[in-house]
Amino acid sequence: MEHDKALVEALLFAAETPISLDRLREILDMPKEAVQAAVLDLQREYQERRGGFTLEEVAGGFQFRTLPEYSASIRKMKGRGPSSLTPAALETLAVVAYRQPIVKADIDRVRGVDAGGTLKGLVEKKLVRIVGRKDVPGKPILYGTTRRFLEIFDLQDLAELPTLREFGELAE
Amino acid sequence: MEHDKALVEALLFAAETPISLDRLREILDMPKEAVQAAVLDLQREYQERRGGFTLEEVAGGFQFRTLPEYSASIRKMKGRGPSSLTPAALETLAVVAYRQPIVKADIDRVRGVDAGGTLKGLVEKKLVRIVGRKDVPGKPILYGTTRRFLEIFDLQDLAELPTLREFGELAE
Amino acid sequence: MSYEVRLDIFQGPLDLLLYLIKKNEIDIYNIPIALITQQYLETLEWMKSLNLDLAGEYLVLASTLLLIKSRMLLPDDSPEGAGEDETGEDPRQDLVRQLLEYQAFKEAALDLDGRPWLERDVFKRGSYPDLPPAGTEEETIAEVGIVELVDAFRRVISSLEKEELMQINSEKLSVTDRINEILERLREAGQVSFQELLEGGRDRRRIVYTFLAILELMKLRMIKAYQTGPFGPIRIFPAVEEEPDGA
Repeated sequence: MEHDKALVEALLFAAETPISLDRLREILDMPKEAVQAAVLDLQREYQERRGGFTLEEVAGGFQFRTLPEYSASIRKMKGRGPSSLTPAALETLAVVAYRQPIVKADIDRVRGVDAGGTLKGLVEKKLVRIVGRKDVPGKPILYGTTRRFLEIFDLQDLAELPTLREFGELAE
Repeated sequence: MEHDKALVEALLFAAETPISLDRLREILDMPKEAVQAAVLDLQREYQERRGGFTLEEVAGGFQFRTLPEYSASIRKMKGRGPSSLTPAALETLAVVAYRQPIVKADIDRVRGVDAGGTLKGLVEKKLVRIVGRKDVPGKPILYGTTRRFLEIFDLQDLAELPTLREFGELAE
Repeated sequence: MSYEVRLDIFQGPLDLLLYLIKKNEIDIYNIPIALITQQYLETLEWMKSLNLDLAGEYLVLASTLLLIKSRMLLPDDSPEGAGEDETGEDPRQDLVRQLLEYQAFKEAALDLDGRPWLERDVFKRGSYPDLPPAGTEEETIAEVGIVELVDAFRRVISSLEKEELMQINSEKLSVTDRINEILERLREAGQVSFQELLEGGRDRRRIVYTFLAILELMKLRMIKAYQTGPFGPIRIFPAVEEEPDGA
């Protein structure tokens, strides 16, 4: 394999989190085009090879990830059950993801229940974070999703979330 | 790629430690010969490919590892590695953040222990800085948080720090 | 009670209502409010009979349903089941909108659940042999977040007075932001005028905070203010020379 491509592969392999083209360029002091060519080349190669893992684009960067079809065996190896969120936590997460920045009162209103507990759990899991305060009396805290949210849910960015089903119109 | 080989590859990739043939056989419920063939096949493939990493036999098992020639770039990418704050340091930091500008004697009083060591560490990490001296007898040093503190905790400004009441309400 | 319902499957009153609508194969835009209200109340009774803790929100929605039902019985409103009135507003409108909105997010939550989650469906590289540190790079701080910080603070002051706990509010923190800015400017320029400090902010709150910050700094005796005559500009100086960082 060509040296630059192998070098890029080594970095992608060693990185703990998805790594962006800009970051690769910065570390390697290579032209952006060369970095991009190497990454896309690797991505294609792993795709065609159909091995145990592929190079995925996620959270604004690239990361090697195993294919979903091998999850059962990997979980068995790691000795843990599937990590999961409760349906309530997932609902709260969905509201935050689509409506961010959002205050807790609006999450409560949409879900029809107090979302405090689930919200706190999501903040602790680093899926949701405080992004600021709303400039209204009381200055309530605004919440948004984190980069980790994108990483965990395999999203490149928030725009990749599927469109929410329309509900604004009451037309038949 | 053949299914068994891809599955073995996924396991080797996702494993936390070098993984032995016996362990693979146990997880996959496959004959030892088949596991061994898959592993050796993978090892040969990565060797011939001459990419950024290869499958190495270490500590009685197998593990993907980057080639030594790329270690300089990888070290550059990883920097010095994250060093975490001790609970004591985090407490001192929290007191400074919420009560700044504050003199050391007041930090000691709130925490009930001498905060000298942790405070010095936080100044070295550039999370806390000297903001001035209180114009009282002895002119004690006043401490406050830095811009870097805001960056690390992902805050626009200190006003974004949640109040304890707000944080408490989340849990109810 | 014949409903085959497991209560822990409901995420709240809206969820229960959606379930009843689906179960009865009802058009969500034209909910037969009497029927649904009856079934909703029966379900609540049944939940109570099982000694399940009913969150207050379930009762709030029950009263909303009863209110809508009574409004639909008023002669001026369109009869139940007739959909929207030509002129008046359908009393069910707000509830339907809320249900549709909730339903959309419920589906979005299912979409999220169906994605290939990291560490559930897909996995990143498991481990990497530790490398010796490069030494030259700036040290990074491991993942600590606001939650850890607040928890730490709470831990520290848990033994202190509750009153002290309540003192922390965003107003004080805003003042502290301004204090830091003023100190920053003094460090750079050596002195700054009162006017200059107040000019930066357009909104009133910022001006108030700046003023409070100046008062606080004077109280701490960290700054000194001088005026060059009855109506002259007020100039602010650091009260004491500070030591360089890290000293």
